[in-house]
Amino acid sequence: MSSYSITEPSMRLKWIAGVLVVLYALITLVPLLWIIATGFKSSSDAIAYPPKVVFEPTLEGYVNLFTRQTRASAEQLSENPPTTWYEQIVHDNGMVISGPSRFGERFMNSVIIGFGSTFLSVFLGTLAAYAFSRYRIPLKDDLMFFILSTRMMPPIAVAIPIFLMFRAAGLSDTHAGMILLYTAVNLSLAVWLLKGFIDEIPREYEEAALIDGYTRFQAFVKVVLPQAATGIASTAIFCLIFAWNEYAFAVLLTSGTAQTAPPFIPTIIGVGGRDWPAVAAGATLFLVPVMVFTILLRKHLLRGITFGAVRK
Amino acid sequence: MSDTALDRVARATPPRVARRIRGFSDRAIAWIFVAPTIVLLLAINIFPLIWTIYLSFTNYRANRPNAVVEWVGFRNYQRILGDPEIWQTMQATAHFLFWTLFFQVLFGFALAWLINAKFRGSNLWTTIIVLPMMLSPAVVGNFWTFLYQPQIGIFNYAVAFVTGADPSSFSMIGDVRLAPWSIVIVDTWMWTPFVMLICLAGLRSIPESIYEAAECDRASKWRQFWTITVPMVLPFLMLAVLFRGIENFKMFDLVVQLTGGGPGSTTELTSINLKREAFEKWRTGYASAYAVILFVTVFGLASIYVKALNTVKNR
Amino acid sequence: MSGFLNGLLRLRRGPWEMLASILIGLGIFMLMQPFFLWAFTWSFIVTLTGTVMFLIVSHFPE
Amino acid sequence: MKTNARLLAATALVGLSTLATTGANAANLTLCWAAWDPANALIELSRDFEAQSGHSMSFEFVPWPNFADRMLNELNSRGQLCDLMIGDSQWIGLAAESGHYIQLNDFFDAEGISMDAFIPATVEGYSEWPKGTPNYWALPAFADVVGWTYRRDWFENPEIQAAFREAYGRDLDVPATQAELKDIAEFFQGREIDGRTVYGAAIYTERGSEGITMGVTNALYNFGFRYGSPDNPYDLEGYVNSPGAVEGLEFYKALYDCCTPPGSSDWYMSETIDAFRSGQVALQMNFAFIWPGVDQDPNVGGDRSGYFANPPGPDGHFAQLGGQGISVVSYSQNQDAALEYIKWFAQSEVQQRWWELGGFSAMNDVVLAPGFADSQPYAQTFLDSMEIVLDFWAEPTYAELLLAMQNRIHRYVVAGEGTAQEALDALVRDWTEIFEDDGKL
Repeated sequence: MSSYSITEPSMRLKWIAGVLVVLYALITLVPLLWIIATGFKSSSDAIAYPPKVVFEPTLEGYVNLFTRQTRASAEQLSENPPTTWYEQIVHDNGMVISGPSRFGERFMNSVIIGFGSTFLSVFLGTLAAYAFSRYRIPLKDDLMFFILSTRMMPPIAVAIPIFLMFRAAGLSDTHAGMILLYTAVNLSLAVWLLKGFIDEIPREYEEAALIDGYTRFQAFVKVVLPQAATGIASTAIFCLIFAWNEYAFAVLLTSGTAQTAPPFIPTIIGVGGRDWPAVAAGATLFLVPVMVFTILLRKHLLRGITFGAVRK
Repeated sequence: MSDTALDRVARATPPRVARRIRGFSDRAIAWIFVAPTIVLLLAINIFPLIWTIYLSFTNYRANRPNAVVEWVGFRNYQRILGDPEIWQTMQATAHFLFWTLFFQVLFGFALAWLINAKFRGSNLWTTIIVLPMMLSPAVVGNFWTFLYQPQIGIFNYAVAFVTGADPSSFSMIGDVRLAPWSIVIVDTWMWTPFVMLICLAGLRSIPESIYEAAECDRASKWRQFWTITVPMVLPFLMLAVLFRGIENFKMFDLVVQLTGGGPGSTTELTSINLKREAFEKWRTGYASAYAVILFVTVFGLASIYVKALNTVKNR
Repeated sequence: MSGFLNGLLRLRRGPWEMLASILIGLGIFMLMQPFFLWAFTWSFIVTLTGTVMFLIVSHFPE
Repeated sequence: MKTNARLLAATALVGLSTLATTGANAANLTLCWAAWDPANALIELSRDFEAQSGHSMSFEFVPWPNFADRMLNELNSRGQLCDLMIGDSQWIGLAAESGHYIQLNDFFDAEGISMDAFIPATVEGYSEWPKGTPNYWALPAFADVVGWTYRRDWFENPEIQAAFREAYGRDLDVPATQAELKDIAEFFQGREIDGRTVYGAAIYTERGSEGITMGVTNALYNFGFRYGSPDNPYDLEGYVNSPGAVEGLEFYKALYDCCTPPGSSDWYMSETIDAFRSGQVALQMNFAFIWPGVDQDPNVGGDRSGYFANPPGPDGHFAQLGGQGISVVSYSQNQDAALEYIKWFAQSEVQQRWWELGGFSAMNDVVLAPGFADSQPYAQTFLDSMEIVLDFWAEPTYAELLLAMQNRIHRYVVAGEGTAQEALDALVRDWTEIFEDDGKL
């Protein structure tokens, strides 16, 4: 094993490193691919024993995810012939569609709460980060620590008083309540990340703008914000991913109206036992956007996960 | 690079507001910018925290609105800190913490070191490796129960393929000895990339010139690794370990979906235990005391973490 | 070592922060160790002391 | 400024939507229940109500493992999501004492609904609090009880019968005692049938909610476990941990160790169904609600499956009560419409249709009608089982009592910690502490 070299690493080392890393990446991918594949299996293939790697793809899981079915008797089935391809799929399993499932609503809740809280936290975070970056604020370090520490708190511990507070204020199970809560949690990340981005913008630009007759506020809007645009965008994606993935608060503070997808997906069950293809279909629809975002974000990933401390 | 949208915002700001903003001193702007954040955090974090501290000295139950609330002093704290079962959940947490950190540092550092060899396509593969850590732990944890099923899950078949054992002969989640490892495996799968990314940043922050100087001094590669690479990456590693430590100390979503704390209470981590006390048994006062204990612990860890953060930042 | 003591006496930030960190670490170890119940019982006080100390001494001069 | 406007708009919208629902005459009722087969049948049944009353119905169904958690959370946060709640029988004490449900006595009197029209065990189990007093908080909605399903085609297979006779010296038949049940499970465990390895019994072992408690009690009751002494229900010592109870717990552990499919360490209703339907097991413990589904199943339905009540043990003959009553949530804005639904649901024609759709009616008119026992292959077993029901605590502290039991039992049965005596002694300590904290002791 040769170690770090001053010039380029040797070809042999590159080869070994490449093979090992690719091997690890492939192993890492298996569970993800299995989730996606299971979404396209029929329910009997999904719980086949031993597991099936080769199978005939079907959209049964997706149909089951978006509809609610009831088991029907033979007469009932013949009375209600299927008219669409998805009714056909359900029909072939001896069932009829009895209405839409709740998945669509839960997914929309995730979107509303995710985007709402992201917008708010990036908006407030940009203002605060600018102030922390440019002005002398008494107890600045303490405030920054205080802001970060709110992110570190165990969600279940925080959930106790939040639950009581929301109950008293009528905010339990509302979109507004969840947006406020996620905003508060995301603010710390937004402030820390954005402060780093704004710190990097040379002050000279603003000073030049001030000399040109801009006010401070105009200089902030017209000079700083455009410069920080990429930073703001990647911060927004990080906030969105957090709100998208959050589970503990969602499971404790929401139920019918404002429940997001993460607490909902594990509770998808079919008629009889658990409908794994539907769970996998829901998981796929839910995870894929984040995978896409991760690929878009790869340049800023490190910064996001270290609260802006490490800049690549 | 046009800033028309921002121009529009600036124009859309009513003149009266704009005039008032223009009139503000720097200090006023600073406070106006910071205030909403501070107010929101005070309302959603600090006020509830004070409430929790108050409740932790009472026997309040959130599901019994008609019961009398009594001041019980330190009794809740005494009960929790003398309870062998809570001590046991702490040990389960410790097992989880120690081994996840151990494997994540081991694999994370090794991977970072390998990726730093900059083979062709390393960027693509790095992105692929990073995927699991951005996903929803609850959704992923739920699906892993499926992967772990002895008859129908692929995990047992993969192990059987490598070791030759019968796939139905063991059950990762059902067996008392294996369950603590089942959660370690999933967490390691998810979070190794996190440690890897930070280590990679550490490796890349080492200036080439140091190695060149060492080469001139005829230091062996092995010696260079231990005297240059490791010490230079250490602050970064500290950061990663502290952050993962805090995260796994409060671990809830992944494990609750995976094992639900079972079998028995083998994988009942502290957060899961607290959730049972607070939201299933509804012993709100007692659970508040429990929460305060966790608060203080995390707060202590967080202060060390911020110190490490600043150290790395100033590099 | 004498530098450390000196720093403590002159209320310098570095050594005091170190001391507080050690207390926090000790408290967390006591909380999660599998050996003595009494250590678990007293862990909270130790962590609390360390945390409060950290909050105070981080305002000491460098 | 922009944010404020948005927030205002959001709150205004929320406000408007609540106004809209309360203002109109035709209400939109939300009924909360568990997500399972009977819930789908209820949707079908409720279409008639929608047509008759002009109200519209929405449904919020949560799977069993999350049901209590989610719904009690909803009630405790005084949520207005549910107008009607088909809550679990054991919640009744909590819901009555905390004011989550409205009391139905006056309504029943005014509408001429009599509790005598329902199976007595269900009235006591689902409606009354305190138990044994005529204070009603729910109308029995779904009668349910733990029973067993078995593979009749395997039991009637001559080769298997011969092998069983050779091994146990008696005919392979529906077990008459708990011990026979275990023999049968042991006999099937690991046996090769139709080229596949099959297992003995699928039983409840779930840890997170109530699974293992609902399973183990079927053994405990019949071996001599009692919740308390006849004069003082809170007198636990010697009843909860009686020698019979210890024996019953050991029996359940032995059954788990010898005769269940590998990996069945966290199984409740849906996992046991899966095991039975995929042909893995000969016997399945489950609530009666699954029987209509089993009967219609393409793999194991019809003549291939049979049903029997939980067999007696050395010291009693009981089965764990399941099932629920339907209540009106006191935080609901649509209480009048919700009461209308209950009035509609209490009619015997509706109850008859409920049974036909797969809902287990608790009404005497339905279950005592001539021909009921033959109406479905499982009807007689259902009637037999309802005769022997016993329920878990329904105290306001039920959740704590249940969690303590889940913990102690799962630790012993699945994790194999300690002895049965230690587990039950610890349970007595836990329960005593809970009752002391609650001021009952």
